[in-house]
Amino acid sequence: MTEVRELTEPRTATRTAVIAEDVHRAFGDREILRGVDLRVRQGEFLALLGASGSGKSTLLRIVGALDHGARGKVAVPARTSVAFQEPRLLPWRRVWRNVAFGLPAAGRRQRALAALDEVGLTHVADAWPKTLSGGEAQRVALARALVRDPQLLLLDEPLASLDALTRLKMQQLIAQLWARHRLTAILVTHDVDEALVLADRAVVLRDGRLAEELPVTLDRPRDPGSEQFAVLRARLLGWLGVTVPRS
Amino acid sequence: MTEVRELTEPRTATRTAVIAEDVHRAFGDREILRGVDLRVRQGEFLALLGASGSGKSTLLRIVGALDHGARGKVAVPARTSVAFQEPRLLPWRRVWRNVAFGLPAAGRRQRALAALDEVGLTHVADAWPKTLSGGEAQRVALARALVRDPQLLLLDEPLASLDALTRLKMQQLIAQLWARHRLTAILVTHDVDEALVLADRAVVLRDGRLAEELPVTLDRPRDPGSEQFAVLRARLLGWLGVTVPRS
Amino acid sequence: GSDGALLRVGVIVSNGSQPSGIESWAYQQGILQQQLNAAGVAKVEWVSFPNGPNLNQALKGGSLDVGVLGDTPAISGRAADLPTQLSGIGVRGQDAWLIAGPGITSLADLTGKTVATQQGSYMHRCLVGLLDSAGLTSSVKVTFLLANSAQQALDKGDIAAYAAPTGTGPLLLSKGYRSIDQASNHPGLTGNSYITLSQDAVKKYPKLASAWNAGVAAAATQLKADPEKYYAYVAQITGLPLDVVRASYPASVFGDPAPTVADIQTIRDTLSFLVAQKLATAPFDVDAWLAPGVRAAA
Amino acid sequence: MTAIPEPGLRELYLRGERHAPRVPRWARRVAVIVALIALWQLVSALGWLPEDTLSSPLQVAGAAVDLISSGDLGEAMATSLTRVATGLALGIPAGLLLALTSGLFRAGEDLVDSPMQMLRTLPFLGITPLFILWFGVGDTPKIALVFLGVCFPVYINTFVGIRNVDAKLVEAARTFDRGRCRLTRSVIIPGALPNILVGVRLALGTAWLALVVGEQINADGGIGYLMLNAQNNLETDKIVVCLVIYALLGLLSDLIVRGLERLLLSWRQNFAGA
Amino acid sequence: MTAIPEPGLRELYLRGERHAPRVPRWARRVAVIVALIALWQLVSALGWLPEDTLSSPLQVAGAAVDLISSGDLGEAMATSLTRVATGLALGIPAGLLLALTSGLFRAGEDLVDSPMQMLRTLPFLGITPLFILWFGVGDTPKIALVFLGVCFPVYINTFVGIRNVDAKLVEAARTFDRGRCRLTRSVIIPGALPNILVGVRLALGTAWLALVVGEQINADGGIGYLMLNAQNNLETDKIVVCLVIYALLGLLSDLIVRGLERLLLSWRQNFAGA
Ligand SMILES: Nc1ncnc2c1ncn2[C@@H]1O[C@H](COP(=O)(O)OP(=O)(O)OP(=O)(O)O)[C@@H](O)[C@H]1O
Ligand SMILES: Nc1ncnc2c1ncn2[C@@H]1O[C@H](COP(=O)(O)OP(=O)(O)OP(=O)(O)O)[C@@H](O)[C@H]1O
Ligand SMILES: [Mg+2]
Ligand SMILES: [Mg+2]
Repeated sequence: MTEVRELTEPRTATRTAVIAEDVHRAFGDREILRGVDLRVRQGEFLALLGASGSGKSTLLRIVGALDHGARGKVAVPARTSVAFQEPRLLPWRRVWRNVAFGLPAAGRRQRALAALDEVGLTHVADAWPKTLSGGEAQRVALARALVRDPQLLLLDEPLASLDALTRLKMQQLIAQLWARHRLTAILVTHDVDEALVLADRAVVLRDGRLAEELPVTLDRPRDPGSEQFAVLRARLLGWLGVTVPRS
Repeated sequence: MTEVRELTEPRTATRTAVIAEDVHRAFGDREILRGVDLRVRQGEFLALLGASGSGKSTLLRIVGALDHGARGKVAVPARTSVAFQEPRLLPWRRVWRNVAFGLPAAGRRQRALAALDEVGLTHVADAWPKTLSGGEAQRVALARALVRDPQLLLLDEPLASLDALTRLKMQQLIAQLWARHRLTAILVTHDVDEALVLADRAVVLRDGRLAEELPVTLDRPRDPGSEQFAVLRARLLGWLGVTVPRS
Repeated sequence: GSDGALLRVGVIVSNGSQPSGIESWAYQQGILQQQLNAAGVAKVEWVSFPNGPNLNQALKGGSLDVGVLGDTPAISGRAADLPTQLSGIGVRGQDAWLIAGPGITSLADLTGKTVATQQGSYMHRCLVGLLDSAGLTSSVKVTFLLANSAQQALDKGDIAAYAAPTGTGPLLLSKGYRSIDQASNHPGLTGNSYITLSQDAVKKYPKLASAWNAGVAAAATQLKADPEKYYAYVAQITGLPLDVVRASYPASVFGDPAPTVADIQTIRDTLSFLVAQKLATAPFDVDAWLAPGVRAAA
Repeated sequence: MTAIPEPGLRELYLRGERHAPRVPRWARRVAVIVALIALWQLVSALGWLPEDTLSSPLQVAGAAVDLISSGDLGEAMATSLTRVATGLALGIPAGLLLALTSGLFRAGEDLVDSPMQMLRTLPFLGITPLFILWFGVGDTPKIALVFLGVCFPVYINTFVGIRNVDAKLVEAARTFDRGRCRLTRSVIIPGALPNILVGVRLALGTAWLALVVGEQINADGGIGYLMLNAQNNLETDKIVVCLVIYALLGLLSDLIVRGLERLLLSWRQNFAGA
Repeated sequence: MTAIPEPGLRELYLRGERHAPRVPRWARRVAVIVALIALWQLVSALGWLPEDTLSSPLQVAGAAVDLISSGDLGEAMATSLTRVATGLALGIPAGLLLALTSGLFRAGEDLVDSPMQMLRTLPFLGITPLFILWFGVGDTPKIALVFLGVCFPVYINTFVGIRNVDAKLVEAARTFDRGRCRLTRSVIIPGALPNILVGVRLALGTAWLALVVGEQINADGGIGYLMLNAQNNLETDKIVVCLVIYALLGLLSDLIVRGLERLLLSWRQNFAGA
C-alpha cells in the first residue's frame, strides 16, 4: 500500500507529454475525428471515455504513432507502450515470450515472469496464447504493456474481460506502476468507476471532439463509496447518456 | 416497456432445458471442470459468474456442443445460438451477411437489418468486419446470436466492450427478447449488476464446480438502486472475493 | 600446360551412360591416343549427350572441341552458322527400320494411317523417302514422336508404324514387332554420323582432323577383323542385348572417316532435304565446311 | 495555432487520408520491365552479350515480327492456349476437389494425401510414355500433362489453406449452420481463398512448363514445338521470342490472379508492406 | 444418478480427453499405399495391365534389386541427391530473400515482383540451351535448373504468406520493437511460416522435376538419366523403378515438411479436418 500512498503527493511534472492539435480522421466518407485538441501533462493519468464507435481507439492509435492517415499535429514521447483493445498476442510465441517481446536479452525471462506474476498468471508462462481464456489473454497483454518502461502508456479497455476481483487488483497494479515510474497514461475505459479511481482527468469523446472534461481532484486512494465520488460518477454518466437516480 | 412488464408474470415453464451431470474437462494435466452439475429450466435465465480462467467459457462450449473432449453427461435442446467471448465474425462477409449467416434465404436481409437496428448498427450493415470498432463488432456478434430463434441462448460476456449507455440498452434488448420468446438463456458476465438485472438465478463457478447459487427473486424490471438489489450484489461480490463496505 | 592439351569430345549416347561409339572404342584400344598425341592432344575428356541440339549448343558455348553426332544436327547446326568444320564421317549407312503396329504387313497398308518418327532425324529422311518411293506421300500422315515413346504409341494403335533408329529398331524387333521396310533396302536413305570440330580446336590443333580420321580408320580396320569384340564392348556399356547391337552396327558401317565424293554428295542431299523440311535454316557451302586436308581422293 | 513540440517529444508525420502515390504502381511495374529491356538492349549493343548467346531485344522483335507475319506464331499460340485452357479447366477443379476431400475429412486425408504426395514428384518426362500408351499421341496426353502440372499446386495450396482456417471461426459458423456443405462454402473456402489463389497462380505457371514437355514428346504444333524447332536449328532469336512469350504469359497470369485477389480478398486486413 | 433426457433434448456425445485413434494415422497412410500396390499387383497378375506397359510390382522389385546390387542406382541417387541438395540449398534462401524484399517493401515489390512473375513461366526445357551456353555441361546448369525450380514456388508462397500476416499483429509488434529486422524475424517470418512451408513442400517436388530436365542435357549420371536410358532401352521395369523412386522421394519430402510443420507450427489453432 506504500506505493498507493505515493500518489497523494503533489505531482511535480509540468511539461507536456502528449500534444494533439486539430486532429481529423476520416474513413471513406465518415469523419470520425473532427478536430480533437488534447494536451496531456507529463505524469498525468487521463481517462478517455465515449460511446462505442466514437473514435477512442482511433485516437489512441494516432497518438501511438500507429495511424498516419490522420490530419493535424501530434507530438508524443519516443517510448510508448500500448495495450490494445484485443489482446493481439503473437500466437507463435509462448506467453512469457510474448511478454518479453522486444526487451533486451539480459534477464528478459525474469522480467517477463515477474510481470506475469503481477497479473497472476505465472502458471501459464509456458503456454501457447491459443490456450488462454479471454481474461487471461487480456492480462498477458497488460503485462506486456507494463513490463517495459515507457514514457507514455496507452491502455485501450485493458480490463474489459476481467471479473470484479481481478479487475480491482489490476487497477491497483496500474496505479502502482503509474505512480512509481511517473508515467504518462491514457486509459480508454467504459467503466466510469475505473476512470474515477485511476485518472487525474477524464475526457469524453463525442461527435469527433473531446466534448467534456472532468478534472478528478479526489485524494488517492479513492473510495468509490464516497459522496464526492458519487457526484463525479453521476456527472460522467450523465455525459455518457445515463441518468442515475440516486436512491 | 410493455415487454418488460411481461417478465413479471409468473413463468409457467417447468421442463428442463439444459442438463449437465458430473461434467469434467481437463486440458493436459490441468483439470478445469471437476464435476459440474447444472440444470436449467426451460425459459430460465441463468447468470454464470466466476474468476477469470475459472472455466466459464469452457462450460459454455460444452453446453453449446462445441467441445466433445469433456466427460460426463450433457443434454441440450437442438437449436442453440451462441455469442462468443470474441466477436468471431467472418471477415469475408459484410456485416449484415454475418448477421444473416445460416438464416433461410427468404427475407434474410430484412431480418439482419432489423437485428442490426436493434443493436444500433444499421449504418455499418454493408461494412467489412475489419473496419468495426471493438464494441461494434461485439454488438454485431450479439445481433447474430439474437436474430435466429433458438431454444437455448448462450452469451459469453456479450457486453464487455460496451459503454455504459449502450450496455444498458443491450441489457434491455436481451431481456425483451428473452421474455418475448420464452428462451432459455445462460449469460456469462463479470458485471454483477448485469447478472442481477437479467437473471433468474446466478451461479458462481469456482475450483471447477458450481460452488454458489443465488436465486434472484426480485420483481422485474429491477432497480439497481434498491436495497434488496444491494444485498444480493454484496452477496455475489462476496462470493467473487470482493467485499463492499456499504457506506 | 596439360590443361591446354585437353580435348573435350561430345558424343551422342542413346543407350548407357558411357560413350560406346567406334571413337571411344578406338580410344579404349589406345589407337586414337597415339594419333591424337601426335597432333598435340594430351588427354581426351568424353561428354555424353542424349541428343544433337544440346551437343551443338555446348559446341557453341565453347564447352566442347569435337562433336560426334548425327547428320541432321550436324548439318542444321552448320546451317545456323555454328562455327564447326567437318572432319569426317564416323559411321556410314546406319539402318532405320519401319516398325509396324499390329495388323500392318506392308507399306501399302499404311494408306490413310499415321506414321511417326523423330523429327529431323535420319529416320525422318528415310521415312519420307520410303513413302515417296511407294507413292504414299499424300495418303500417309507423318507425325513426330520421340523414339523412347514409340512402343507405347504402337501398342495404343495411335500410329501404324514408327521409323526407328539403331538401338530402338532392333530392340523392337527383338520384342516381336515387325519391320515392313528398312533404309538399307534403298540407296541414299541410311544415316551417317559426322565428326565436327570447333573452329577454335582446328586452330589450336591444325592436325586434329587428319589425326582423328586416321585413328578411327585404324580402329575400323581392327574392328572389321573381329567385330564380336566390339559388340561385346558395346553390349556391356549400353546394356543392350548382343543381338540388338549386332543388328544395329553391322561391320559394314565402319570405315575411313575421310569424306569421299559420294559422302559430299550425301551431305548436299541431306542439306537440301533439311532445308525443304524447314529443319535447316539455309543452304551453305559444303566444300567450305570440310576441315582442311581431310578430303579423300576420289 | 502551432504546437511547438516540447523537448523530448517527437512530432508525428501525419499524411492525411487521401494519399494516392504520385507514380501509380502499375506504372512503376511497367517502368521496371522497360528498364530491364533497355538494359538488355544496351548490353547487347555494347557487345557484352554476344548475339549468339542471347539475341538483343531488337533482333528478338524482328524475329517476332517474322513469326507473326508468317502466321506460325499465331497458330502455335492458338494450339497451345487451347491445350492449356483445357488442362486448367480440368485440373483446377480436380485439385480443389481432392483438396476438399482431404482437407475437410481426416479419412479423406488418409486416403488421398499420401498418393498425391507421391504422384506430384513424378517427372513429366518420365510419365509421358505411359501417357502416350493411355491417351495416344493427340491432344489428350498433352492436356493430361497440363492437368497434372495444374492439379498438384492447387491441391497442396488448397489443402494447407483449408487446414489454416481459423478453428474459432469454423466453430462459430458451426453453431449457426450445421450443414457441412454450407459450412464449406461459407467458411472453409473463403478462409482458404488466399492460399487457393496462390495455388492457381502457381498452376498458371506450371501449366506452361508441363505443356512444353508434352509438346516436345510428340511434336504436333504449339508454342513448345515452335521452340523445340528453333532449338534444333540453333535459332537463338526465335528461342528468345518463345521465352519472351512465356514471360508475357507469366505476367498475364499474374495480372489475372491479382485481379481475382482484388475482387475476392478485399475483406482482408493484412500486412501490406512498408 | 442418471439423467433421463427430457423430451426435446438431445444428449451430447462426450468422448473425454484421451482419445488416441484406434489405428494410428501413419498406419492408415501406410495401409493406403500398401493397398494401392496390392491393387497394382492384382491388376498386373490378371493381365489387365500389359507387362510391356507397366511392369508389375514384383517385376519392379526385381529390377530394383538388380539396379541396387549393380550399384547403378546408388551411384545415380548420390549424383542426383547432391545436385538437388545444392540447388535447394541455394534456391530456398534465394526465394526467401527475394520474397522478403518484395514482401516487406512496396518498392521492393515494384522492383522484384514483375520480373519474378515473368521468369517463373519460362520452361526449363526452353532455357536449357541458354544454360548450356552460360554454364557449360557440368553440374552447374543442372544445379541452376534446380535453383530456378525451387526459387519460384518458395518466392510466391513466401510473398503471399508475408502479405497475409495479420496487420494487427504487425502493428502491435511495432509498438514494442521498432527494429525492422527484429520485426521481420519475430512477426513476419513466423506469420508467413505456414505458407513458407508450402513453398518448401512444392520446391522439394519441383526440384526433382527440374533435375530430370537438367539430367537430360547431357548424359552424366543421375536418376533422371537412369530413367531416360531405361526409356531408350525400352526397359519398362527400370523406368518404373525410377518412377517409384520419385514417388518415394515425394513421400520423403512430405514427411520432412510434416515434421517441420509439427515442430514449427504447433502454436496454430486451426481447422484440423473432421
Ligand atoms: N485448449 C486449451 N488448452 C489448454 N488450456 C486451456 C484451453 N482452453 C482453455 N484452457 C484453460 O482453461 C482455463 C479456463 O478457460 P476458460 O476460457 O473456460 O476461462 P473463463 O472462465 O472463460 O475465463 P475468462 O473469464 O477469462 O474468459 C484457463 O485457465 C485456460 O488457460
Ligand atoms: N479501418 C477502418 N475503416 C473504416 N471505418 C473504420 C475503420 N476503423 C474504424 N472505423 C470506424 O471508426 C469508428 C470509430 O472506431 P473506434 O475503433 O475508434 O471506436 P471506439 O471508440 O474505440 O469504439 P469501441 O468502444 O467500440 O471500441 C467506428 O464507427 C468504426 O466503424
Ligand atoms: Mg475501441
Ligand atoms: Mg471466457
